[in-house]
Amino acid sequence: MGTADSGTMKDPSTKTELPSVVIRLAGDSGDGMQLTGTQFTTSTALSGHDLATLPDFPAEIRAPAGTMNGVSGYQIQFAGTDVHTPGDSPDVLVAMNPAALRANVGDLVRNALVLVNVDSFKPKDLAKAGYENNPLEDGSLSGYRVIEVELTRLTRQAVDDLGLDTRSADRCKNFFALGMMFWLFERPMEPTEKWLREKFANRELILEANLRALKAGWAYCEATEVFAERYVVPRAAAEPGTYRNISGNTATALGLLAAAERSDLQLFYGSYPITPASDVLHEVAKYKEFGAVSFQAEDEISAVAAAIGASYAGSLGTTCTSGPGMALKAEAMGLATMVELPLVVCNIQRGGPSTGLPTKTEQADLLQSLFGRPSETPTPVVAAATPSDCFAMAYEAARIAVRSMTPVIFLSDGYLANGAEPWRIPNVEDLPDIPVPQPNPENFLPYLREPETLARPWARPGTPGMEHRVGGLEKEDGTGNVSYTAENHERMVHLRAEKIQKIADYIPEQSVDGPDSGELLVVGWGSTYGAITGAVEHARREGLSVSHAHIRYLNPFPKNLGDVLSSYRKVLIPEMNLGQLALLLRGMYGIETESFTKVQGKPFTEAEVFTKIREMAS
Amino acid sequence: MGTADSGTMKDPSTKTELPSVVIRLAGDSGDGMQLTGTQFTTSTALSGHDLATLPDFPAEIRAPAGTMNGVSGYQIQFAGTDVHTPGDSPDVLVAMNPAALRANVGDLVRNALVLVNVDSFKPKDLAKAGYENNPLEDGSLSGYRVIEVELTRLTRQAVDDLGLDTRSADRCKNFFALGMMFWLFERPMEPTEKWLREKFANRELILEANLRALKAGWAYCEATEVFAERYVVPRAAAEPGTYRNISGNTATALGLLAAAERSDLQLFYGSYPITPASDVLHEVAKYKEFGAVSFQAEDEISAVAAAIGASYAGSLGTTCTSGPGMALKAEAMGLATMVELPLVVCNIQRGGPSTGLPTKTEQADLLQSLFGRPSETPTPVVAAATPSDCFAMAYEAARIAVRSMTPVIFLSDGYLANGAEPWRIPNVEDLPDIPVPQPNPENFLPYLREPETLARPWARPGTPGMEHRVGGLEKEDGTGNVSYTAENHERMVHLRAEKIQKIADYIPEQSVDGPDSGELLVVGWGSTYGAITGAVEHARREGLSVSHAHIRYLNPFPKNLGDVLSSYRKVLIPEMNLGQLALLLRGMYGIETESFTKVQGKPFTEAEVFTKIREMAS
Amino acid sequence: MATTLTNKDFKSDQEVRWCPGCGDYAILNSVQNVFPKLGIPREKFVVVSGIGCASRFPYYMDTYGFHTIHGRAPAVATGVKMANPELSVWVVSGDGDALSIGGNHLIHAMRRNVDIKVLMFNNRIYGLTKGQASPASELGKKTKSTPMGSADAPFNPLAIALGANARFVARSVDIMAGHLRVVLEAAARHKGSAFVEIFQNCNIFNDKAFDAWTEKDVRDDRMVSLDPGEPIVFGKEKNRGIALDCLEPKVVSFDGDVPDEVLRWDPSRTDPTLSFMMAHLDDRPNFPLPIGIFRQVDEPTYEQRVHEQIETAQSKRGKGDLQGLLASGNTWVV
Amino acid sequence: MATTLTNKDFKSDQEVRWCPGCGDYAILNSVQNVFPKLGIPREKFVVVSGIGCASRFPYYMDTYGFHTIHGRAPAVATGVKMANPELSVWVVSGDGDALSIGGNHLIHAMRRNVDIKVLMFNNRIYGLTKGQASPASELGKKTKSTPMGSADAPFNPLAIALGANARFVARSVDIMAGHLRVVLEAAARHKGSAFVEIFQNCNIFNDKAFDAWTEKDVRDDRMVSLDPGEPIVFGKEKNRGIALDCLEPKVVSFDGDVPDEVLRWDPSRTDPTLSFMMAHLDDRPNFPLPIGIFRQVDEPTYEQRVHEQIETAQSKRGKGDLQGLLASGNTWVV
Ligand SMILES: Cc1ncc(C[n+]2csc(CCOP(=O)(O)OP(=O)(O)O)c2C)c(N)n1
Ligand SMILES: Cc1ncc(C[n+]2csc(CCOP(=O)(O)OP(=O)(O)O)c2C)c(N)n1
Ligand code: SF4
Ligand code: SF4
Ligand SMILES: [Mg+2]
Ligand SMILES: [Mg+2]
Repeated sequence: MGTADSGTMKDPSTKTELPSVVIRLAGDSGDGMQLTGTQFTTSTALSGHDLATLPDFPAEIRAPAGTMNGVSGYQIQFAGTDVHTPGDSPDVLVAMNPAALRANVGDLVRNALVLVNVDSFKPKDLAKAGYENNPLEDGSLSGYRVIEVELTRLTRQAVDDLGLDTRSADRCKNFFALGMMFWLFERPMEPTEKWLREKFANRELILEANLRALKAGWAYCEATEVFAERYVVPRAAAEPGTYRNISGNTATALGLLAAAERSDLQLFYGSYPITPASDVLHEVAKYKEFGAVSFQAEDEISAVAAAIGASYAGSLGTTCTSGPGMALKAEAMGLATMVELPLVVCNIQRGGPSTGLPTKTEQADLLQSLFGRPSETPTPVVAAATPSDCFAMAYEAARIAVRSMTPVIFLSDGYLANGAEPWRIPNVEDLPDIPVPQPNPENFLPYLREPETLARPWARPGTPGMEHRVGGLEKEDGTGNVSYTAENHERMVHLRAEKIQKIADYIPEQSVDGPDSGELLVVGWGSTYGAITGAVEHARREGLSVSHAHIRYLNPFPKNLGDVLSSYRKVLIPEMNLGQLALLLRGMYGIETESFTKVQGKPFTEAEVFTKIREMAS
Repeated sequence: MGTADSGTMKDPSTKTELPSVVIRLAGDSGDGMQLTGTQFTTSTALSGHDLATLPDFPAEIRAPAGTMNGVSGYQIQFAGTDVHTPGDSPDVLVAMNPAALRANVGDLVRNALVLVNVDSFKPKDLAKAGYENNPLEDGSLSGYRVIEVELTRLTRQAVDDLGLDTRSADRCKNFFALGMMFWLFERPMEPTEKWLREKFANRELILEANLRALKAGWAYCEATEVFAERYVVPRAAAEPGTYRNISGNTATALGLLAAAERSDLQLFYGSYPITPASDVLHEVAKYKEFGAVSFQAEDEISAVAAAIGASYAGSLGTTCTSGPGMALKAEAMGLATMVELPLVVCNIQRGGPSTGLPTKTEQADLLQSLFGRPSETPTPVVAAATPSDCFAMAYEAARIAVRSMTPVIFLSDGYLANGAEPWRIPNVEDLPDIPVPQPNPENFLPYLREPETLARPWARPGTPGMEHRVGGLEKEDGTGNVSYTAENHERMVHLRAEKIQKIADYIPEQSVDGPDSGELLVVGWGSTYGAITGAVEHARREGLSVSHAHIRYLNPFPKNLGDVLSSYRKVLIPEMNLGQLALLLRGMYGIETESFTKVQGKPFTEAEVFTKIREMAS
Repeated sequence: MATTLTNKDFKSDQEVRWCPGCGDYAILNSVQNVFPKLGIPREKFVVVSGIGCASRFPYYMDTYGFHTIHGRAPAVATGVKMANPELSVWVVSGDGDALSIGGNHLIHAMRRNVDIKVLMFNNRIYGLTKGQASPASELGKKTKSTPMGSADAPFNPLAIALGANARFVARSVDIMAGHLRVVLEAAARHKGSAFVEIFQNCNIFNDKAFDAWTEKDVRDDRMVSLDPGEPIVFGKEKNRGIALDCLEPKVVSFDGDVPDEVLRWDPSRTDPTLSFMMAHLDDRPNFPLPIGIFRQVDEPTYEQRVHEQIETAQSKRGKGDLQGLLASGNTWVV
Repeated sequence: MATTLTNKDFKSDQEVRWCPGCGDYAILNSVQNVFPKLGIPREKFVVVSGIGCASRFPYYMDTYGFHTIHGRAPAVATGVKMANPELSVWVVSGDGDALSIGGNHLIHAMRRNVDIKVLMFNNRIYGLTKGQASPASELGKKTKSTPMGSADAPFNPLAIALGANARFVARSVDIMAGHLRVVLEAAARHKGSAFVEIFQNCNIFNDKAFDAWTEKDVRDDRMVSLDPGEPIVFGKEKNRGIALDCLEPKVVSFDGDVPDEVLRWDPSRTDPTLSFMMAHLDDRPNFPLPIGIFRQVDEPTYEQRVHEQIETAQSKRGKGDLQGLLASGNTWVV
């Protein structure tokens, strides 16, 4: 709501056009903010807006109700087109209690709209949130447009004659608030109504109560002059196609499934639950009608070992985890390198080290991905840039794994995993082919390589006449027999490295957004995509000449990357770590880099990156 | 035996002076070659020669007797002073059977002395070794001075009247050969006699048989003219002191024990057996009278976890492993980083990836050591350069771990582990102090840091009044309470990195052997020390200006390393991997490097490095 | 000194943050009530945990505490106890932490007989990661990770512990404070490794998982407590008991005095067979689920044996002389 | 087809490289003799192993084979079997591989009832790494890593397997080829997870570890075979048997016919208690050590349950339509 600070109270029929809006919904963990956010998102997506979302869960299991630790938030930015991040600073805040207000008010734009549930601003509520005075009364909110609503009372009223107990009645108040937001931004209510009907198909009373609360919220705005105006965010034309909203974790699961389908392999997904990766498991577990086998293992080692076993038996073996679990998979990944079997290892990065900040985001596992195994164990690495890009890159990971018979690491992070954005649904037939290295029955040797890719053939148990043995000891090239000779070992070490390098022959070259040479190139990887893109666009609007290269293939790098990097006088690398890509690019291409880091468990804002760009470009 | 090729048959009383000699003893696994080699080494060390050794076990459990896979070898180089490696090419080969001859003859210098046991050159022996013709007869050995000895028959004769069965009698023939070598190089026989008396104290017959074989070998040379001359290798004065011969693994164990003593801590050693690290466990398990606790864990994870528990309780927690085991320790090492407890993790590197070449050497775990854990988990890394340097660097690892309250990785490898060299025994009191960060009872907070090192205090359970909790979740600086705030996380990530960087304040600066600026600097780390030193000395003798910097502190690097590197026009980095240090130095210091790699499971030879130096320096 | 300690002395300054209604609160309370009774100074307690809801436990205890990593608490605790056998070392773990990722460390600590007390809070679900099946979840259970029902037959946690030769094995229930305290105190006083399964309600992801046994009105009929030296009797009227029909346990009903054929419980039998049978008692239709002390057998602990070796070495060879060791073997002087 | 296979068909072209005299040779032989009898085509056999001397096994079998990493073979094999339930999947493991680093995967495979056959070659030592104690080594055993004797009480491997609810549990001896083949064949024909402990002599690092039981002249008195349906009788004269004295097994001697009180062995009892008792029989002085089949219980396998869910889903919802799935939920068209 770029123009929010110019807003004054107007006639309710007034509609103000805004290019984009950032809304944050905040409340107690028990207030259902994630659900409210998701419903608003769906409705917004169906209105044809571009959007990006950021759920922010409390790290605690369930902190005591009403405390700062218990605040759960959900942020969405939507616009006519080209939304890159969930937004730096909200234009609208819905605060279900004082803690939610206190935790979030500092982030708002000047003159932001703040909707509060006054019913929860009793002295004991204020005390739990650590407020000494009531902020609604002490003038501390004077820079904002505060809308006080008796959400609790009004909700109870709306469901009054249903005979619900108070607790159940109060549980509906998020739908009242949602109804108000729907009115304010002219969103359709049908998708939410439909969702409620499905969700509570067997619990009529609850269904009815929620529907009533939702409609009451809308009606309340329609009837009273609680808001001075409504907002309209005009839509620009996106690329034609069918769209849906998708989170990174769902996209990851679908990407793996799509790769299995297109390569005609059974998907085997072995995993051990861990935040923020568990949802991929939950998702895959649903695909039983696709023949996908999901296996909740006893630990991460078993998960990856079973995936390797499944690949050995002819499935597409995949596994998924985060930080601590990634560490545990290293040994088995070395085995997959040695026996040259396809394996996709998804790492949904989170804040570390150790248990660290499990619900927060970070991208500090890049160097681990490249080097985190003993000895020379080259492993391809790809990284998704946005939630929907998780589909594409998980698919790519599988394509590389199968085509080159190798373990591949797919990197996502907590921010992509839980964030969502509209996704243009691809045509299954348009997805890239995934050639499966087949053994030649006339001339079968387990380590006889395809010249182009150096991939060995994949002879599956059950195939008569191709009985053979593989294992973790050094293999003789060709036969695959155990070999301890010096010459063979050196040849194999180089062959394994070369095989991975050859992947660069069939992945896309590095593209650049902006001029293909000049003063400043911003290089990013992973989830910094949105913030960098927004910042670069901003910089261009200010007349600066800046380009942006976002690296999705991190090992091997695209063939032209060295040339791209050396075409600019300065290279800026923003990363949510202490400069890992920067170190790597310096080491590999001998270029000077400016590393710009943020390790706070949360993504860069566009403004932060923009400020840095301006500093460097001037 | 630099002059070996000038030798002609002479009067047996003739003595030829040689500057250095390389001997390789080779036979079947069951022939006792390791034992024979060790005895020759001891005797040589006691003669005051400098030396270096290289055992070379077959990778197989027990390969069929007489086959190439079953050949076990032991090489020693000795000289008056300054031996850097076990030698590139043997001057003398003892071959107990055709397979031993065939496996080793290719490595010999021209005109080398080859002693063979003719009794084992029967057609079936030749066939097992894969010889089509008898090499003793087909002229293929014409470039060598072959000495044929009926080792089996002569040994049987020597023990004839003891009434041993043939198998036991034949087992003594390695001592017959050893007696011959003792005669040839004028070694004292007493140490071996003493050793035999201790070893077979309760088995008189075997003792007697071995003694007789040993003496018969000597007498055979004395009596017959089997050798035309004897060799004398004059001794130069080494640094005064008391010396012993020591292998890398023994030195590692002693280094840890010494650090425990000097810091007044109980040594806790948790480990799981793995080649080539197991001997460190076997060694530590002997130190019970020192109060050292050794724990054979159920796996490597338990080993490191128990070591962390022991450190938490106030011991010096240490663990040791190799490749596959190292991968498994990564997660727990991250915990140690987070809770900031001392921990030494020894990695005796071996050939990989995966199970790889378990009995062979490699130094390909450098980047894993630096980056092989999720998230920003900075970990100090030190590496030993020679077998005896394992004592110094294991001690240093412990000193850093305790002083800076951090896990530290100590790197050795299979070559250092099993190799041996004379070691000047240090005075325990002369070893560097190890200050233990003590909590201040007046003002105790678990994460209150010493300003110099940023180390937190080590308050041990059992101390009244200092009860506190630590754990793997992000800690609030000072209190150590769990904290999820963005600012604190960023501060802690930087603090942890800075703490490791500050170690550079108290480790030695990088030293350079040779001119401190110029044309060419050879940079090495770990066990390439010997080959590089020899090659550089060789190059200097040829008039080339070359310097050598050997990095023992790999994270953080010594403060002056950047300056050192930039003082030379070219930097050559020989490594037993695909160029890991080279990548790191380029990334960190932006210098150009020439990477020179060998990944064959065996060390560089001096000649290989010399050839490369000559190529670069001209 | 220890005798004057109260439960307050064991409450840390950290706010307890489990979901309201979680069974963990009751267990925390019981532990805080038992610790002061043990005559052990506060600074000698160490509580080690893995990862999970249950594993946040050490933060709330004002003792030395170590919240380690998932599944590894028994290994860390083994190191703590070996390094300093004077400490009273407790492990708190969830069913996932202890039986899934940590199963191996658990059984090895048990077989070695390290003197650590493992309290496994069994809620038959993964709480912290929000509701996946655990190795203690029933076959067919629908969870986030098993939408069509779990296909994994679960462990019997007591059978695992007995199979690993755990010398002390017991079971109790979060809400049965009196029973739980008796069991905890027995575990504390037992010298050697102890495994205590505690049924714990996770009201968020697996509510009422144990109600069928532990609800006040069925409890007496559906559970039976194994109390050392006491006849195994149950039922609201205390009028049924467990007897053995040679190979098979049977339920005998009686009026008045407990008949002799009712087993008098003896957990100190070295042979674990009968304990093992009791661990499976409730697999039989209409048999009660036993709680209480299944096994309690004395044997030297691991750390005792380890430190005895050190003492023997020192008394035989004298306390180690490092300079002498460095200079051992063949030396020569230059 | 399968019926015409002979042991030669299962010999690979790799030279067998164990120490001369190693018990592994005899076991290899027995396996190569049993496989052709099973009516399974050669290409359907997969032999998975971990690391250790025993684990080199797959190289010598002319089947599909996978020499994986230390301790993880049961996990890899679980993946193989889940991916393709048609395969006959065998795991070969040493006592260190299976019980030390691999203990957790082993017990989880057993509880799930994955249809894999785990053969654990127990030589009570680490062979490949040259002679350290294993979790099967006796208390007090002196090895390279335990110079003053092992302080770790060992596992009873069968008790671990039974504690984990392994449905098929058996024991045999390397050199008792006839007995071993019977056991292997029973394991092969059993549908579900099987754990078979095989005493194996390591003549290099732990020679004669089992001679006290297995030497020809004592064997009949010191061991007893549990054979389904047969009375448990032993002794050179076959004149002693095992009976149950309610809680305690007892040895009864007899002349002539086997008395009725001698137990007739039934490994198919669902309750594992009696099997567990037999696993501890030899802890009692003067009792024989049982070999043979301790347990054999039928139950659906894990992979069956998993694939049934897939079939149910497909029959209910139709075979998955990927394009439809991608476009599921709320969509809109631009
Ligand atoms: C190596 C690793 N894997 C996975 C996780 C994620 N994780 C944390 S707790 C947990 C299981 C929790 O269940 P349980 O042990 O039963 O404890 P509860 O929360 O139910 O008390 C998992 C899978 C982790 N932290 N570390
Ligand atoms: C992760 C890992 N840790 C340790 C080792 C070293 N290692 C190889 S085999 C083995 C144990 C061998 O004993 P066992 O399993 O009993 O087999 P055996 O050799 O006796 O047949 C060990 C410790 C390894 N290869 N990998
Ligand atoms: S999720 Fe369950 S176990 Fe965890 S704190 Fe909440 S109620 Fe307790
Ligand atoms: S070391 Fe032992 S187990 Fe290994 S091959 Fe030799 S005899 Fe067999
Ligand atoms: Mg649980
Ligand atoms: Mg073994």
